[in-house]
Amino acid sequence: GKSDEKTAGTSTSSGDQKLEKVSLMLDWYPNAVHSFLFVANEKGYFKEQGLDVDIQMPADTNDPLRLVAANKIDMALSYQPQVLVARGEDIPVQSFAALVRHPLNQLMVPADGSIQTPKDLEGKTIGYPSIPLDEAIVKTMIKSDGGDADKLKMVDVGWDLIPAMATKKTDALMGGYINHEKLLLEKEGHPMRTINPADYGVPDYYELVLVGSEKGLKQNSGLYKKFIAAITKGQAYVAAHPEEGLAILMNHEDKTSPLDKEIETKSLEILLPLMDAKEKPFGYQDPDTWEKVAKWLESTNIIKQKLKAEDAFINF
Amino acid sequence: MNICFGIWSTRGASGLSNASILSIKELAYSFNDGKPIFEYMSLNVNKGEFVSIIGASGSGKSTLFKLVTGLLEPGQGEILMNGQSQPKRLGTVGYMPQKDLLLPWRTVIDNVLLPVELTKQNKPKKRTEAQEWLTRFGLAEYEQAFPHELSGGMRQRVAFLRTLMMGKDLLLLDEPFGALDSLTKRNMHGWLLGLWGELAKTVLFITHDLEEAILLSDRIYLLKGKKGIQEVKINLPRPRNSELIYQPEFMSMRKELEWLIHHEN
Amino acid sequence: MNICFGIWSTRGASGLSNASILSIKELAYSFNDGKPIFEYMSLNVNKGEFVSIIGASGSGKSTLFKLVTGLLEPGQGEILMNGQSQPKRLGTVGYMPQKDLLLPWRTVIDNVLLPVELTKQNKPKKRTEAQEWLTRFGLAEYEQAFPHELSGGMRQRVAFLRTLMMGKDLLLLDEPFGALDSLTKRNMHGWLLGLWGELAKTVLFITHDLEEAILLSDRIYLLKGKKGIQEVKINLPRPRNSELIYQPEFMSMRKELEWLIHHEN
Amino acid sequence: MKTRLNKWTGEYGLFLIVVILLVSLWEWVVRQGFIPAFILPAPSAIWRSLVENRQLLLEEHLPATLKEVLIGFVISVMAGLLIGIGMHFSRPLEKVLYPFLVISQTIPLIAISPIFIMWFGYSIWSKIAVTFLTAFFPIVVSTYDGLMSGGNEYRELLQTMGANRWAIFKTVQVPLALPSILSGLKMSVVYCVVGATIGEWLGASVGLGYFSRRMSGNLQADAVFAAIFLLSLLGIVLFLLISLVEKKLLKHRFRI
Amino acid sequence: MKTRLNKWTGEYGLFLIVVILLVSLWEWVVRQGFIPAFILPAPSAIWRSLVENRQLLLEEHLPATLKEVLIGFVISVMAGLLIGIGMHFSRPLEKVLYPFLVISQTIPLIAISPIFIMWFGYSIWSKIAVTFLTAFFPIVVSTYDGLMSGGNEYRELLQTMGANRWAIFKTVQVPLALPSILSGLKMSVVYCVVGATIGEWLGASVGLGYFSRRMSGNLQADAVFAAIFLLSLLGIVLFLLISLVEKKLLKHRFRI
Ligand SMILES: Nc1ncnc2c1ncn2[C@@H]1O[C@H](COP(=O)(O)OP(=O)(O)OP(=O)(O)O)[C@@H](O)[C@H]1O
Ligand SMILES: Nc1ncnc2c1ncn2[C@@H]1O[C@H](COP(=O)(O)OP(=O)(O)OP(=O)(O)O)[C@@H](O)[C@H]1O
Ligand SMILES: [Mg+2]
Ligand SMILES: [Mg+2]
Repeated sequence: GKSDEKTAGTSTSSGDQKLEKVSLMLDWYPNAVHSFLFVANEKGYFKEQGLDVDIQMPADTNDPLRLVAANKIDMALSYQPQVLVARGEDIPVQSFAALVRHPLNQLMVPADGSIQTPKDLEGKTIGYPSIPLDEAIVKTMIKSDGGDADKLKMVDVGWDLIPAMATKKTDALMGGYINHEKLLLEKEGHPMRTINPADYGVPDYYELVLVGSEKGLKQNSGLYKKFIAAITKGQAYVAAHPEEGLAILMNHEDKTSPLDKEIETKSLEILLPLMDAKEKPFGYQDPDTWEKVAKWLESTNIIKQKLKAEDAFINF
Repeated sequence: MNICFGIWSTRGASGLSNASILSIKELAYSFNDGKPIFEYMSLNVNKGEFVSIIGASGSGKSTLFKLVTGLLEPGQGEILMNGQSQPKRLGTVGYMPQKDLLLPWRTVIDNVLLPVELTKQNKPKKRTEAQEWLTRFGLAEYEQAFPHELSGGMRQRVAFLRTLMMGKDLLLLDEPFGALDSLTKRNMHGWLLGLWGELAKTVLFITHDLEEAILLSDRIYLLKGKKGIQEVKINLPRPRNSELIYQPEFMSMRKELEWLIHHEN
Repeated sequence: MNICFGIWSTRGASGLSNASILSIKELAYSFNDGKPIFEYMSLNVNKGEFVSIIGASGSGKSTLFKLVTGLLEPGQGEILMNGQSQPKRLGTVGYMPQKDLLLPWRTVIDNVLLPVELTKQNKPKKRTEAQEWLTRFGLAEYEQAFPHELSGGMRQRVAFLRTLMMGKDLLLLDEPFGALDSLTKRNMHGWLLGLWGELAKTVLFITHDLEEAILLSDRIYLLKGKKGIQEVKINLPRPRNSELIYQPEFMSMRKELEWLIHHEN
Repeated sequence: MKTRLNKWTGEYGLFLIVVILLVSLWEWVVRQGFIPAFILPAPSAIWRSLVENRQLLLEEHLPATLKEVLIGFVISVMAGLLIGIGMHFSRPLEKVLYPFLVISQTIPLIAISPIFIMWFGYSIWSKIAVTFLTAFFPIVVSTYDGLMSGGNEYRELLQTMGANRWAIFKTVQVPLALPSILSGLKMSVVYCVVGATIGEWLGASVGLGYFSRRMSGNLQADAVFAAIFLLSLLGIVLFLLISLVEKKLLKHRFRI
Repeated sequence: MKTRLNKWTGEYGLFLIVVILLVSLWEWVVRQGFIPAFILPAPSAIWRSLVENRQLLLEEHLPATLKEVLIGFVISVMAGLLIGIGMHFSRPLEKVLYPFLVISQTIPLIAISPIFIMWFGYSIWSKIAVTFLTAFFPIVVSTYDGLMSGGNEYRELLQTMGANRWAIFKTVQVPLALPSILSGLKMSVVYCVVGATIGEWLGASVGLGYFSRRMSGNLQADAVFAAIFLLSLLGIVLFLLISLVEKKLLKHRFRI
């Protein structure tokens, strides 16, 4: 109800032209990584493209993929490996932009602890949210570091990643983000060392991608192009004026659930370089990355059927 | 077997007609446990008659009433109302159960008006009527009381009144005055005897009080369980009044009845 | 005011002593609504006596029993047991309430054994005893029946038996035989009269049956609500038997009592 | 006025003392560091957060949740009573429905959240659907069981008065079932609060549940508990309201 | 034997027909693509997944969940009865406890799951704690309300027999409260299954809830629903068991 009214409000303020409604589902609740969306909204970049974007929050990190595939929403934020897993389960989704180009989900160990590289995890307990993908990442890391993945004890910590670590129930943590859990743990006095999976045999995957349904992307490509144009502008603005970009996000969120300014500032600092596509346009996806990630997922048995990696994405 | 006592009355005087309002033929019934309560029992009640039923505790008097009301279905035999076999008997007679069964969450007046409510009659009018009755039965003060605030006898009077409010022609009263003291009982008797002609009701009446039975009844049925049923005619002239019970004829009638009961069992 | 009837008996013969087992002094009580039920009521019951209480419906008989048992506390006045004021009276007398209050989820025998169970007595022995009583009261077949399978009179007998099983010396019986037919009632009377000497019990007995009251009692109290209480001595010789009721002395006694009741109210 | 105050103190004095003691203990435990504040914040911190966010909480989130709870409760009561009554009257219906009711309770809501969103979108109805699913079950069970609670003798009496099934139901069975039904309502109203919270987790943009989830992701435990405090308060107030209704309705019942 | 079969068919025949109809409809709807299979898989797919994972599900996860459910239920029943009885006997206790009970229900479990983990770690006890918290409330409410259900006249009778409070409680109040308590137990046992599922979500390495969450993370909807199917079945079986106990215990009650 509420968000509808808000978008309705913006559309009337534009007045003259008719806006195309677009629904977008976030991967999680709004945070620094989404600044560009709110900037694009606030600065009227969406409107310039004739779009009226309705931003939703999911119940579960997997809901966006399913709802996009079911054509209940137009686009969603998800993760590159998850897009491949979905396609492996015959869920017809495709990625059409890479937002965060490197893993945020990294192995975390106490900064003052004895664990330096993944193989030191042998015999240790690691907490993770019981997602098979996280399990595969850890195992690949240990293996590539020359350790024995079977000597590792993996504990499902449900949704309580931070308390599991903070109360020392586990020796390491998988499933936490360097721009969120790490910062929060630090703030609570538990500094963490992070180990990037990309450094230990896991392909350097895109953490955050924008997905649409195969059908939608084919039939309505114009819409997605317009959307990309708007967010490219949004991201450029955020990169140029991070403080103001963040302020727009914070301002939007203050209306319901204020964010922690300190954390989000640091988060954006971490994110901006990881979102930068350098010479390529914002959101560009490298077929090579897709290929590598698909291969790796097959090798770890997370995907059981052979996939054509190039079908999993589109570059506009 | 008919035993007739000394005094004969003309039938017309007590308002009797020969039309049968209730006629039970060769009735048999047994509860789930299989032991039969009745076997081939027959009886007949004519319009305007007052018939009492007496019998040992557990002989099946209350069960007979439940059969007549339609709460139970006879295993064998027929129950005819107004000469016709009526498959749906529920709701056709006024029944006062042995337990008062006042609804504990309703006031006295609301309990009394229950049948009126169920049959969707003109309630305000009936309410005034019920209030008059309550006064006559000595319960005027208790109109708004809840059943748990009443004494045993008061509860019984309320239950009796509730039965009257059903407005049926045939009343089945299961020990209606059992919990009343002699004085109150006398009043009720007096009221019953006095009003009898006017009301044009037929009453089937279970009691353990032989005097009461003789005083009020035209006939008495002695229920003897499986051994059958025996009819006793009471030919006292009407109008009767409660002074009757000290008369020698009455006494001897009572004695004979008592003898009958004791020696049949 | 004492009214003495024609026949005097020697007190000793009927097993009376002069020790008071229950003595009520200047009792007053009123329910929450404020209307007083008693005002300055006194009565006395000696050991071994059989005392009946009669009175109009709603005059406070059952309330009096509740006061004696300790379920209610008197507003004013004293209730002495064995000559002493006993603050905790609950559990000291055998009380049979006006409603039978059989526990519907217990069989007859388990209902009868309830007091035994509560006082943790030797149950197997008491069970045999209870079974004997059941047979004597004509309920042998119904030992394992549930209350809803019994007739009204049967329920009352079970409740009476339950009261006996409490094994108390002072019994308060609230209309114990109200729902019994005359024959069964006679049997119970016969049994009460015959066993009286042996049992060494004291009985306070509420009834509406004047004959019953005269037949069984040493004394009768007439409860007249706020107007006080009146004592009537019954000086019939003991042992008595139920044939007595047809004797002219008995008749006149009953008539006098009736007159007393009707004209005091 | 004085005596009413006294009565109130007598009734709730002990409760207040216990609450004050517990809250003090809690404050102390957290201050001493026995429990990290980000897991269980001190009452004082919760209070501060409550005051800080009061406008947001009281003017935005509380009304939104309250609306979901109330609509959800009304629907739960109506449907719960209807189903319970239906099952009482029709044995086949009972046989068919009961398993489905139990299934509806054992399915983890989060597993079917996409279905809700598919059907109801992000409107208030998806939250109300969750609220309903959480809260109607106790009403069904207690209505159905309450209606089974005997009263055969009263029923028979009314039958002899010519009452039909419906009249007997109204006049005898409902009053007899009332205590049980009210028990169910009391539970249900509490579960409505729970249901609305869960419903908001499954997708919302306003409401105390939404707020608490957002703050929880941010590790702002004090704000999370401020929202929980309001949720609990809402639950208690609604529970007490139903208890009050119960007391009124069952006033003359204690002698049955 | 024949008649028993007949009786069984009469009792459950309709249910089976409805189930078969509904399942067919469901299958058809999914096959036709009205609901995408990754949101609601077809019954046949669920069944296939169930057969495929039968060993894992039946030998590993089901027993683990069952254990949590049973231990949780036993504790809920004991504590629930005790609290309900305690509140019945002591008015101050009631005044103090009731608000806390309602609070315990309105706190979102997810918000206090870190506390459980702090206290119980990732052992079975954290799941049992969640199960308990979900399931004890209906027992408390129905026990407390059941014990309130009148019976004053019986109570008075027993008092005159010299019975103390405990004896009256045992002999009159418990039998009178039994229908209500059993209602509570029926609800509670279903909530135990829910509680165990939630408990496993909050951190576990075995159990049907764990399995369903994991499969959900892998977007394997059919496996998720296979686990849910077993959870529902577990709920129904336990519910029917309590109903059976109820029938036995209340056999002679229908005439009260
Ligand atoms: N719980 C109660 N609350 C208020 N008034 C009551 C209560 N119980 C009894 N009364 C009143 O007290 C009076 C005496 O009642 P009680 O039951 O003692 O009469 P009783 O002499 O036993 O009559 P009965 O012969 O009809 O049984 C009656 O007027 C009755 O309405
Ligand atoms: N529901 C029942 N199930 C089984 N047996 C029953 C049931 N109701 C009554 N009976 C039995 O039927 C017989 C007759 O009972 P009924 O109540 O008709 O007796 P009654 O003549 O009214 O006796 P009373 O004068 O004591 O009221 C009794 O033996 C009783 O045990
Ligand atoms: Mg009878
Ligand atoms: Mg009385």
